[in-house]
Amino acid sequence: MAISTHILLIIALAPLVGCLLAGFLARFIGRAGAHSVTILGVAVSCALSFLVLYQLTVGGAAEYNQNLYTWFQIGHFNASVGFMVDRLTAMMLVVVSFVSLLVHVYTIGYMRDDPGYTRFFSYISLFTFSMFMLVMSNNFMQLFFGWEAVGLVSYLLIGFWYKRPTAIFANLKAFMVNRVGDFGFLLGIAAVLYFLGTLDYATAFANAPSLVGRTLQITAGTQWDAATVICICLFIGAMGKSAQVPLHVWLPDSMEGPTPISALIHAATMVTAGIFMVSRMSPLFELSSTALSFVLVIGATTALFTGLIGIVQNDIKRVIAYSTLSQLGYMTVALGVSMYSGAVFHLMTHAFFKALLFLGAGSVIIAMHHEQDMRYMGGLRKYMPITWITMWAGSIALVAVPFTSGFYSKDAIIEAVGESHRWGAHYAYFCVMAGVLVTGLYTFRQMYLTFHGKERFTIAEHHGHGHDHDDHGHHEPGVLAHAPKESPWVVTLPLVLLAIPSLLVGFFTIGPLLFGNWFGSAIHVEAANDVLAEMGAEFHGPLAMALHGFTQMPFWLLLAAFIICTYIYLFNPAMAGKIKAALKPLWTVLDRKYWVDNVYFALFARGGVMLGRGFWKASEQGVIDGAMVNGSVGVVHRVAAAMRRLQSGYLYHYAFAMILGLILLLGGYWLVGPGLAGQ
Amino acid sequence: MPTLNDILILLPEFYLVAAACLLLLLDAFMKPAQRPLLHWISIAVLLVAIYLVIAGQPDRAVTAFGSMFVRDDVAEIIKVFALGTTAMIFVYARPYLIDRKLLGGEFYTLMIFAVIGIMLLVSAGNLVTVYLGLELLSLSSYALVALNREAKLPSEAAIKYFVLGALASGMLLYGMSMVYGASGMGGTPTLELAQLSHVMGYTTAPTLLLFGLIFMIVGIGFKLGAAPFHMWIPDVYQGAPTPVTTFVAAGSKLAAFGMAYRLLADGMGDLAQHWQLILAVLAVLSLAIGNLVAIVQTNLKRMLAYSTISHMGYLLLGLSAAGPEGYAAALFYAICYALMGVAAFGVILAMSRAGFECEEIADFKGLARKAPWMAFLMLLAMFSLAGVPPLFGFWAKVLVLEAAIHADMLWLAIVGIVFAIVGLYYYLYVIKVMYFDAPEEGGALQVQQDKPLRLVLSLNALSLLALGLYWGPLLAWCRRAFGV
Amino acid sequence: MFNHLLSLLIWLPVVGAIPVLFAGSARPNLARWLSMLVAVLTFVASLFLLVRYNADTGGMQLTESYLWIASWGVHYGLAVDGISVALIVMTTFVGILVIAGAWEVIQDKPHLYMAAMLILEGLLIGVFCATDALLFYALFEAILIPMFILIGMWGGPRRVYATLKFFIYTFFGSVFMLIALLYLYQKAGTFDLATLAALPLTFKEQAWIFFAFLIAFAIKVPMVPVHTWLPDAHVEAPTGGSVVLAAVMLKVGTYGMLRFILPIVPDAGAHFAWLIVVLSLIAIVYIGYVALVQEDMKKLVAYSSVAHMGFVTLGIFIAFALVREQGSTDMALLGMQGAMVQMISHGFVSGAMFTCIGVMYDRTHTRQIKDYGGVINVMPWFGFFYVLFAMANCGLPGTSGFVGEFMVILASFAASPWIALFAAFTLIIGAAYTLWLVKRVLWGEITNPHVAEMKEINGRETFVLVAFAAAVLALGIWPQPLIHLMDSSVSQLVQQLAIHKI
Amino acid sequence: MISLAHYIVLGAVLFCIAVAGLFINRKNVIVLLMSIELMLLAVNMNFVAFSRFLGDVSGQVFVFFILTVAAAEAAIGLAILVLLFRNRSTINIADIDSMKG
Repeated sequence: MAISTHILLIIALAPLVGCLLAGFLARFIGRAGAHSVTILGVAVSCALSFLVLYQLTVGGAAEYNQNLYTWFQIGHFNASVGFMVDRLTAMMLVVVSFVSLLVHVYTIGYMRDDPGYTRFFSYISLFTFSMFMLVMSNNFMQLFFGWEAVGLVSYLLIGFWYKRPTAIFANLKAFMVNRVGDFGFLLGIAAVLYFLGTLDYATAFANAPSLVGRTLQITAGTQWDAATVICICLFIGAMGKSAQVPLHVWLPDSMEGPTPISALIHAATMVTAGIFMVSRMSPLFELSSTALSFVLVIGATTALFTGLIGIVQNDIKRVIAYSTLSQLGYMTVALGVSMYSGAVFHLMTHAFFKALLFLGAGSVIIAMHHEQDMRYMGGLRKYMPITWITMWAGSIALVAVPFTSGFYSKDAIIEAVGESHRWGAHYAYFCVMAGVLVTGLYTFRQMYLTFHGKERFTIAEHHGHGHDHDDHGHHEPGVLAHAPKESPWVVTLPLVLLAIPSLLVGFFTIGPLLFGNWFGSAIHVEAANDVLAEMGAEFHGPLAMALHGFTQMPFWLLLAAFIICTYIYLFNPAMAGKIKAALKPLWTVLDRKYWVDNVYFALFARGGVMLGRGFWKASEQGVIDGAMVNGSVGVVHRVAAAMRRLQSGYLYHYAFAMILGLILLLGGYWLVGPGLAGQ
Repeated sequence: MPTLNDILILLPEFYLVAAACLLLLLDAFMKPAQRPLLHWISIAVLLVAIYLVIAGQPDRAVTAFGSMFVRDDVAEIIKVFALGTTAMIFVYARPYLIDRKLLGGEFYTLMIFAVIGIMLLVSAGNLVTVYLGLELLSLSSYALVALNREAKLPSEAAIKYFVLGALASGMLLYGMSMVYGASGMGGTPTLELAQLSHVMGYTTAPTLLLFGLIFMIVGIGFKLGAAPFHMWIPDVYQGAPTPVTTFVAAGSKLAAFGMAYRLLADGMGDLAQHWQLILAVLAVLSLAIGNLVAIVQTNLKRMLAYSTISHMGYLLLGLSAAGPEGYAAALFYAICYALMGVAAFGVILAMSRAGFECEEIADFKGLARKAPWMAFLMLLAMFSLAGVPPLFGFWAKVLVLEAAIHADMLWLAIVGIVFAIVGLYYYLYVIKVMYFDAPEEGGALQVQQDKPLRLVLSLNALSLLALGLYWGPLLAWCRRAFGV
Repeated sequence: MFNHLLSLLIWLPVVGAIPVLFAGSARPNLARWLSMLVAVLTFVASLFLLVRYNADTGGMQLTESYLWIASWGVHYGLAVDGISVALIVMTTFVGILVIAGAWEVIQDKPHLYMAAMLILEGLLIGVFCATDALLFYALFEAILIPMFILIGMWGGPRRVYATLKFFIYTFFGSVFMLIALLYLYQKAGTFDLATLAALPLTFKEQAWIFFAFLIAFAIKVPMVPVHTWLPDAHVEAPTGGSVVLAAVMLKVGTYGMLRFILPIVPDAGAHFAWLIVVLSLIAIVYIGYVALVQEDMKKLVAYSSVAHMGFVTLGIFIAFALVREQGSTDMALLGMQGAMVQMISHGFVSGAMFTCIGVMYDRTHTRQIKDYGGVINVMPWFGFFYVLFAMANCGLPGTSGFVGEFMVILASFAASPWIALFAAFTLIIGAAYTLWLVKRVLWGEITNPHVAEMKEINGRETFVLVAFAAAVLALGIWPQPLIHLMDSSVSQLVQQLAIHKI
Repeated sequence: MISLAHYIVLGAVLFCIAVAGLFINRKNVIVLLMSIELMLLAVNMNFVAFSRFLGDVSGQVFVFFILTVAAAEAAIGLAILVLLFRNRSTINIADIDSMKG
């Protein structure tokens, strides 16, 4: 049974159709029409994605790799638009379409009163389309198309509330930082074309071994290994999209967008595109252990240091955002130790529980009338039990309590790093291990601050002028117009539906995904790098692994975090302030996010503008236009003004000029002429 | 003894002399009310003369009165265009003359005598004929410049023109006397141009000959208005009545080319390598002075005067190539310049009225709104003068530049083209004033309602476009005249 | 009719301008409809060109040649190859849009405006199909006249400075080319481009001629550091003038490079290719920074045009390095094709950007960025187009802006990773200046009461913007038809690069 | 014996005096007219001398023409002078500078 092109086309295009209908015909189909068509489109895609997954895994269908049309054909180079669907793709399709579908549904509730309702649906459908194009691509060009297209939608969605100065600052920043990554990515693609002569995945991967021994001269005398150059360049792209240090700065700010897209784009799907891409490029990355070490170190740094920032955040979404950064770091670490399937596995579990956490946070935010500051929350569990329970489900998955999905994926990564001998693995091991503690700290802190303890908000008696939660954040902090209440079913249903895989999917899939070579040829690992093979020898099923997990270091760290947080936030709330005061310098460092934002802003934004202004004033206006262009005009004018004085108006001057002319001709001829005459 | 054949060869000239005398008589005996009739008669006279020139043109060059007079294709072309532009000037000048009460026999007869001077000059086969033609032209021109006896500037212009012109012809004559003397040293003394061209081969006093040449070049340079013998041009252009300025710009430049060609190519052909460089120097000076000083002018006539100087620089570019192609290019340039100049001054004439000369550039403010058609014609003239394709002036420039390059004077061509850029500015400035500036409040711009003027002026300016699109036959004619 | 299709394309708008002129300012609507009719007819004629041109065989087709000036052997010679066809169709397409765009915007002497536009269009088409160097030159220069009038009459407050600067600057460059052409005429006795291409020249001659050509075309493109006329001209020009200037006229410079520098002085071109490459990279990076700090929207887009044209010159001259030093024809083709696609794409994108700015200008009469903010609140549909074109301007895949840049960057990597590095920097700086502009103009709260009064785009404006958007997206999603159209012609050009003349 | 050279030198001297008179004189226009006449006489001197010593009459014929034209020239010159005086009440050369630049 082969995968039908039509099905793939429908998967990709159904959301696009939804997007166009909702976007352009909103006036005719109305709000209900807009959400209906987009949900229908994504639902169709989702169902077909499951079908494709089914065909590939159970139905035994062959991998699909076909071009749809030629994008350009120049000389021997060909760039096409086409699909490549193997198990990796299929898994991504399922994750993306499933989360997207739930987010669509959730949005009905979340955005109910927003004037940009139809626009929002149009955007998220467009995003879904772009993401499908990214994951289904069978070549680098189309990958780049999807890559940038999701960036565009991200830009539009972060700035969805375009009146907010912070939002439009954040979306510009996100796009710019992503562009820095894309800059590297594009160079990587150029290098692929240069060395491998093709943009097509299959051909490129088949030719990949030819890279061995080839070098690129970067400066006189330095030869760089071709594979290393390609992979580092490509990975820079991944660093942008997957928000790895030092290109991580955009992701926390992207929380300015509405919560559904934080869940969909900035947690579950788009930000994992980098992870997906590196996994897809595994045949190339396997050729360069230098590049993989680079990946490893970057990932490890991200995993630990961004997590630390999460501890000091007060904005409920920002905590989750830093958590996302940290988890992306884990995935990257997995890539760095050649455990691509582990990275993708964590990508999948993370997609579920992180989407869940974001949507849960969104539910809280609805209840809190768009108050996001946890300092004004507390004790919400009694108002919104479903949200509370599902959030806890997501949280234990995030902190990797054994048996949850998060446990299987994250613990496998930690273990793999421990097994790895790659340069930087020791550092990475420390980071991922410390990260467990950090994850526990910010997660439990967040849960306690939000749902437990005392209520730190008051409910206003009088609320004369409207009580819709449209006037975002305009009210006094900590004062609610009316009591928080559980969100409607369109909001809670997705929470429940996400809680299930968050808890369970890992248990059922770890076997085949990590140790069963489920991905097949989609992921290529050199035998020497295959940490999973070593681990596989000790793997005795998920149950055993979970039980074993209780005895391991990560679990103890987690327990420590749980105890600390429980003590501080449930029993001794004043303690938090004391610790903060005691560790003031450290707290400042984290609160200021290591000053990375400030440095970037000063260096690149301010610096760029200053450089531009310098060019503009000094070079453009000063030298080129001032001195060269207008200067020469000025010289001509001055010479002309001087020369006109020769025309004095006096007859005797005129006569004299003629006679002088005559004399000069005679004299000049006297000097030069004989030479001429001699010719 | 003169034969009938000699007279036939000179028929257009004789006819014109007779006609001019007749006009004088008519003027004397006409009642004032009938005077305007003179206008039409004069135009008819010129048209008939053109017919005579063309119809009587022999197949190959012929001489008359010994070798005093040459009738060849070069002379024919110059004569046709000199007569033609003069006829156009007559048409353009009528409202101007009527407004200033100058319409009368003087203007027409003097103009016709001046044209006769041109015709003699360009057909000269002998130094005497050159001199006589030149003086006939010059003396008529002096008188014409002072035509408006009431105004102040014309008399000043006339005296300057007269004194400097006399100085120039004195130098020319002095040069001629030296050449005459040199021709006698070691051979038979002669005044015939055809004979003079061999003098270098035998003379025992080559320095005398070469000094004579330089003195003669001063005379030619003066007539052309090439720097540094250009000083009269701005003052005369500005001071003379506009129709006369037009004539000085158009007809007498054609004549100057003819004179240069006769004296240098016909008479001093053997010395080409000597005068080539001198002309090149004059060309560079003219280009520089003309283009630069024109930039700072505010009076349009004066600006066009400097522009003339620069154009004579281009003409000299062609002449200094010292070959048939170069002469053809220079003749082509002279014709082109005559047409452009007549058109530009024609617009000034069409816009001026009694008490309003319309010669300041600022007077043209907002012309495109007040009189769009006139503005358009002026635009054509200006772009043509500036040498912007597809207008006629561009091709003329291309031809002289090509001639210079052909004569291995690439540097000269580059100098020429660089100054074309400088020159662009002031032509564009005129267009700017006409098109981009708002008309002055209560401004007095209005067009003369004279129909023939408008018609001929339109044709004149449009011909710059038409010839720009298809200039092949004219070039072919010019080249054939020089046997290319 | 098909035998004289090219003549028809040139003369239809030029001659069509005459009745438009005679419609006069008294009957502005007649002038508008007449000019629209002419523009549409020209566009339709250019579609015939698309049909008649055989892209598979390539080479010069639809040749017309008549002896124009017999004594000089100058021909009225016209012919097109794929590149010309693409540029001509773009020209006629943009031609309709500028007429539509000016419809009721130009109230002062609309007949003259429309006529100037039509004449300009005809001359530009002529430039793209002239096969005689002198004819090319004449048309190349003649373009200046209508543009001079357009900027000077309907321009902004400093229009006189801008238009004089524009005219003299560009004239300055081209005169040296004239000298070079006359020199070549001395050697070859003809101005026929094909003959000149076969003319053997010493390296010294080639070098001089190369620089003479270069200065002419570099100013037109414009390349750094002779680009400063462009921002001024753009800022002061009326919207339609800006659109034509950016969309079509700049292409004349790069087109000239293809027709003159490449075939006539290939060795000098190869020898000095590094210079052009460096200048192109400076255009991309340095101009990007300059664009970043512009306070006038039009100036910003004008500078971005300079940067984008840098890709065209980069693509063309990188091909020299690739063919001569690496022998990599495929990569050279990629670079050259990229340059060609970029030419077409930039035509649409910059035209659209200027149209957008014009739409805003018509409502508020200011181009200062600081006077805007929150435009999306009152003009959501306009905002949609604006974002679309902004994205195309920063080279988002799926829009035409991406295709050319992508190809050129890929090709330049083969020449040197450093070139690719600097070229790819456009991804960052291009996004920075474009999106910062979008941020300040489109997003945010309305702070200026004039912005609050802005009306949503009307049907006519929507038509223009939709047409541009369709072109931008079509090229971005499926560039192959365009590439196929030009492929054989570009291949021939690349083959010529390899021929040594010395 | 007076040789050709003597005549030529005399002609040259006369010519130089005439030319000098043209630009050294800053007072009176009449002097300019006289200088012009003198210049023509210098030319005539040359022509006659050459004609006589080289044995060719055409030079002397030329002189007759020059004399005739000089008369006409003087007439026109004086007419312009009269006109100038009538318009400006001065014939001082230094005052005739209303057009310049």
